[in-house]
Amino acid sequence: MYSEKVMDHFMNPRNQGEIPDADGVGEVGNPTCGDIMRIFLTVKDNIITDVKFQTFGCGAAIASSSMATELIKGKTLEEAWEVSNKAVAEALEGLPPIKMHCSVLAEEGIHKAINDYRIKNGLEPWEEKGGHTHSHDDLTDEE
Amino acid sequence: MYSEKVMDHFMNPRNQGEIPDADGVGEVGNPTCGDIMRIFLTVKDNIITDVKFQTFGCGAAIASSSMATELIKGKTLEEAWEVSNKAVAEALEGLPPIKMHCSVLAEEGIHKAINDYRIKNGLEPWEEKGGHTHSHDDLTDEE
Amino acid sequence: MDHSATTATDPAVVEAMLPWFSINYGNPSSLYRLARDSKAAIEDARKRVANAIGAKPEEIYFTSGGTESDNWALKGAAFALQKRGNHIITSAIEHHAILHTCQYLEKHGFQVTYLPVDEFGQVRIEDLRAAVTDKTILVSVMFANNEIGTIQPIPEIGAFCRERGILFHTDAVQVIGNLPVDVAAMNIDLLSLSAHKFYGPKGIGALYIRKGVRIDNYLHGGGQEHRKRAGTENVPGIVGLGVAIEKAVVDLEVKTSRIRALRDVLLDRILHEIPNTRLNGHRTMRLPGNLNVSFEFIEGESLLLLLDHAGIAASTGSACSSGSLEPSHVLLAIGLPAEVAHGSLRLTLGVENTQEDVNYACDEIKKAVERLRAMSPLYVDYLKKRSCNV
Amino acid sequence: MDHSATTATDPAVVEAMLPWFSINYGNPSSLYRLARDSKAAIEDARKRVANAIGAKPEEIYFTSGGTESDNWALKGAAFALQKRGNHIITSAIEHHAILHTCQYLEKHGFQVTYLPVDEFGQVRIEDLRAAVTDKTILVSVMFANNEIGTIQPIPEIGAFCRERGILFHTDAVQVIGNLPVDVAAMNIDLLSLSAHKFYGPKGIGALYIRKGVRIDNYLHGGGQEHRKRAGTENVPGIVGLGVAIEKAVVDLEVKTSRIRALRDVLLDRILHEIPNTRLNGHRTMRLPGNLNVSFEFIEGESLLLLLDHAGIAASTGSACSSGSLEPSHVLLAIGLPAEVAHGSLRLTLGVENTQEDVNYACDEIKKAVERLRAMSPLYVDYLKKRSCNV
Ligand SMILES: Cc1ncc(COP(=O)(O)O)c(C=O)c1O
Ligand SMILES: Cc1ncc(COP(=O)(O)O)c(C=O)c1O
Repeated sequence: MYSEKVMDHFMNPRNQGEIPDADGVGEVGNPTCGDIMRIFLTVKDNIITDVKFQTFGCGAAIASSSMATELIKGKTLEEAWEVSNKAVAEALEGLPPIKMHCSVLAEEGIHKAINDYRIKNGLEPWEEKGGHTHSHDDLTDEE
Repeated sequence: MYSEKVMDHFMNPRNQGEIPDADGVGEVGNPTCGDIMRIFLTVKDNIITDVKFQTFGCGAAIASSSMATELIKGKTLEEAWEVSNKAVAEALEGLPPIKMHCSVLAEEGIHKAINDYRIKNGLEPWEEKGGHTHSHDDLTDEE
Repeated sequence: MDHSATTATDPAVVEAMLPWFSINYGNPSSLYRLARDSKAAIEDARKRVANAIGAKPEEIYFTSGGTESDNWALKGAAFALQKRGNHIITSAIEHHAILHTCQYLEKHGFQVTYLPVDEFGQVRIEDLRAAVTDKTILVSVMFANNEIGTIQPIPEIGAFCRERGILFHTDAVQVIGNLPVDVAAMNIDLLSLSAHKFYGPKGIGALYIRKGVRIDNYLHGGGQEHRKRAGTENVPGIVGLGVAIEKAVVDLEVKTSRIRALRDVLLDRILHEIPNTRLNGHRTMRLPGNLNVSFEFIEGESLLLLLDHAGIAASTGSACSSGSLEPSHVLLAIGLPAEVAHGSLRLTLGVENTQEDVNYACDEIKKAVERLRAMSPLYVDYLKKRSCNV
Repeated sequence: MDHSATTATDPAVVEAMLPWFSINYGNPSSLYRLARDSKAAIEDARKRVANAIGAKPEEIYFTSGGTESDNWALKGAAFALQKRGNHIITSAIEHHAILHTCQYLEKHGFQVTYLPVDEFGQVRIEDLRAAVTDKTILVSVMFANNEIGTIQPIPEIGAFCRERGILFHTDAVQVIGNLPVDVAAMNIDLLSLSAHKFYGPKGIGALYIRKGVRIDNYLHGGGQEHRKRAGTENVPGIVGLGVAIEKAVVDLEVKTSRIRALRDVLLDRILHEIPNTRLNGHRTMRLPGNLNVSFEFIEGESLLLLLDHAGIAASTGSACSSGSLEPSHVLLAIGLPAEVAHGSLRLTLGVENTQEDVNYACDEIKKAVERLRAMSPLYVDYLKKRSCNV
C-alpha cells in the first residue's frame, strides 16, 4: 500500500534523532491518536543548517518526518514555511488517502518549530494560513 | 434423488397401456397439478386378472403407477383395496418426501377403479378410510 | 445443454484461481506483503469486471453471487430511499431472488407492483409508465429471463427511469457473455451478475453501483469493499470471476451468432418434427442459447429424466421438478395454461455445443416425447377425439 | 504468524475441491445426474461440519462466510422474535460483523446492551444476569476473541440462556480447530463459523441453527438449503469446508498443546527480554495460538512494517493500521489507554510454525521494538525521566 519512496524513508529514515540545544523545537500530534512528531532546528543566518526529528507513529508518519526534514534542510525559514503537506506527500510519491494526515502533521511540526525559533528570538510568530488541521475527517465513511 | 427401483419402474414401466373393455376404470389427478393417472382392471371371480395404467406425470408418478399395478395384479379386490400408498412407496424403496403424493395418487386410482367395477356390478362402493387426499401440504415450507 | 443453470468452470479460470488458495493466501485487509498481493489481484479483477460492462472499477462490489447482489440491490435501495417513498416496481417474471426479496420488502412496509408481460415475455413501457407514482423509488426489471430467454427493453426502461430520477436495477445474471452490456449507455444504476453463469466459479458475483448512487449496506461487519460489503474477500473466486468475465465478453458477437445459429436449427427441427409443440418466449428478442418449448400431453420432469438417461441435461418449468405447487410463474405470466406449462422444456446451448450435439438432442427429445405421450391419458384422448373428428 | 486473519488453504483441501469446478460442475438444484453428484457432495460436507461441532446434519446451513453467518443469525433471530421482545445482549468486544449488525438492528427498532468485559476480556455472568429483561430475545457472545484470544464462559452462558428461554448465538469463527465445540452440550442455539480460519477456502462458512429454532431467512431467492438460504451453492467451497473442518478437529488436543507450548515460549521470551511490555487478554483462558502484547512508546503499524520486512506477518490493534480513528475497541474495552493500545502486536501461531520460527520472531521483534523506540519522543522522554529519578 505504500510507495517505494515511503518504504525507503521508513526503513532508512534521514535526520532521525535529537538536537540537544536546538534553536527551535516543535511538537505536534498526541499519543491517543497514535502519532507524535517532534522537530528540532538549528538556524544560522535565517537558514536551517540542521534538522532532526523524533516520531512515534505509523510508517507514513515516520516517512513524512524523514522527507519533511530533507525538504527543509538548507532552506531559509521563509522557504521552509512554504513547504506544504502536499509537497511532502508528493516527494514521497504519494500517500494513501487515509495517511494524508501524516504529511499534515509534518507541515505543522515544521511550522511549530519555526515559530518556536521566532518567539525565542523575539519575533512575531507567523500565522497558519488556515485550512487543514490534523484531522481524520476523510475517514468518516464507515458504514 | 430417485431410488434405483423408481428409476427401473420409470424406465421400464410394467402394465402400461389400456384395456379397451375394462371391468373397472379409475382416473385421478388433474392436468393443472401436472399429474393424471388412469387405471384399468379386468376382474374375474373377484380377482384382478389384468391391470393397465396410463399416466401423465413426473417420474415418481409413472413409477408409482407401474408399481401399484404390479402389487394388485392377481390379488382379490379386498386385498387390492388394502394396498396403501405407503406400500407402494416402500416397494419402490422410498420416494422423496415431496413425491409421496404420487403414491397417494396411485392408491386413489386403484380405489376408484375398484369402486367403478363395484358400481357397474350393482355393488355398494367401498368407502375411503379418509386421511390423505392428493395434496401438496408438505410443501408449504417455502421461505 | 443446461448452461443457464450453471456452467463448468473454465479450466483456464481454475488455473488462474489456484495460486490464490495456498500460495498467495493473504487476507487482503492485512498490512503485510502477502496481503498486498491479494489486494492487487482483487483490484485487477475489479477492473476486468468494470471493463466488461462499461463501468468504472470503483463502481464494482464483489458479492457471493447473483442472489446476494439482488438482495443487496433491492433491500439496500429500498431502505436507503424509504424517506422519499415506499413504492417499488418489478416484473412478474423475475427470478425468485428478486421476487422473494420483494415479498420480504412488502412485509417491511414497501408496496410492490409486479408488471405483467406480453405473450412473448416482454414488459411494456406503457405499463411501466402507468405504474409509476410519486412514491416510486426503484424499478427492477431483469435484463433477460432465465427460463424463456426473453430480453427486456433495458435501454428504454433505463432512459425512462433516469428521466424521472427513479433508481433502476437490472438482474443481468443470465446476460454476461450472451449480450453486450453497457451500464452507462443503458442508464443502469444497479446491476447484478454471477460468475458461474459464464464459466466462472460458483459462489461469487458482483453488484455494480453507479457512482453517486447511495444504497444501504447489506452485509455488516469489517471494512472490506470500501466499507460497503463486509466479509473476508473470496480471493480465488474474485480472481476467477475476473478472468471468466474477460473471456466471456471477448468476441461476443462471433461466439453468440454461432450459438444462436445452432439453437435455431434445433428449434426448427423440434417445432417441425414434433407435433403439438409450441415455442415459449420471443422469437428474436431472446438469449442466443436459450430454447424453451412446450410439448402438449406430457409432463416435463419425466421428460428430463429420459433425457438425462440419454446424457442430455435440460430443465423444465414443471412444478414436479421444483417441488413447489405451481408450475413456473414465468410460463403462467406469458399466458400458458398450467398443463402446457408442465410440459415445458428448456435447453440452453453453450460454446462447447456442436452440430452433432444438436442433432443428437433433437433425436432423443423426439423419442422421449413419443414414449411419454404413448403412456399419457391426455394424448390417448386427444388421438381418439381427432380420429372421431376426421 | 497471523493465522487469526486467515490461513493458507490446505493443498489437500484444494485437491478435494478441484473436481467440483470443471468436472462435476452440476447445479445441485437441477435434476440430472451431474447435479445429483453435487447434491451428494454437499450432503457429505454437511455431515462433516455437523460431526465437528456435535450437531445434526440438518442443523447446518452453508453461507458465504463468518460475516454472513453473523448477519443472518442476528437479523434472522431478531426479526423472527420481534413480537416477543426487542432486546438483544452482546459483548463490547465482538467482531464488527456482530457489532455493526447490532448497530443496524438498533436503527430498526431493537435495543442492544453491550456487556463490558473484565481486564482479561471475559464477560461476567452477573453482568449478563443483570442485563436480561423480559424483552430479551437474543444473547450473542463470541466463543473466543480474534484479537486477544480470550475464551468466554460459553457453557455457562448457554445454560443461563436455555433456562430462561433466550436464544443464544455464538460467533465461533476463531474457535474451530483450536478448541473443542459441542453445540448440544454447551446449549448453543446458533453458531457461526468460517472455513478460511482453519485451512479451508475463503468465502465459505456455515451457520448452525438448532433444530426447532426458527429464524427469518436472510438471503431470499431460490429454494436451496432447505429453503432457508438462497443462492446457487458454492459446491467446491462447501466440499473444501467439509474436508478442512474434518481435518481441523482431528487430534485437536495434540495439535493445540504443541501450538500452545510454542506460544508460551514466545510469550515468555518477549515479556522477559523486552521491557515495558504487557500481555493483553487472559493468561490461560485464551486461544492456543494467540499472543497479544503491547509495547509502550511505539506504534503498532510501524512495528508491523518492520516485521513484514523480516518476513513475519502479524497484526495490531492500532488505529493507524485499520484506517479508523480509534484503536481497537477490544483493547479499549479491557481498559488499555489508547496510546498503549496503539502499541499492540498480535501474533497467532498455526500448525506449521516451529521452534525456529518462534526464536526468529522473538529476535526480530526485539530488534524492531528497539529501533522504533530509539526514534520515539515518548521513549526518549521516558528514559530522561527515569535517569532523573535515579
Ligand atoms: C436471472 C437470475 N437471477 C439470479 C440468479 C441467482 O444467482 P446465484 O445462483 O448465483 O445466486 C439466477 C441463477 O440462479 C438467475 O438466473
Ligand atoms: C470473530 C470473527 N467473526 C467473524 C469474522 C468474519 O468472518 P469472514 O471474514 O469469513 O466473513 C471474523 C474474521 O474475519 C472473526 O475473526
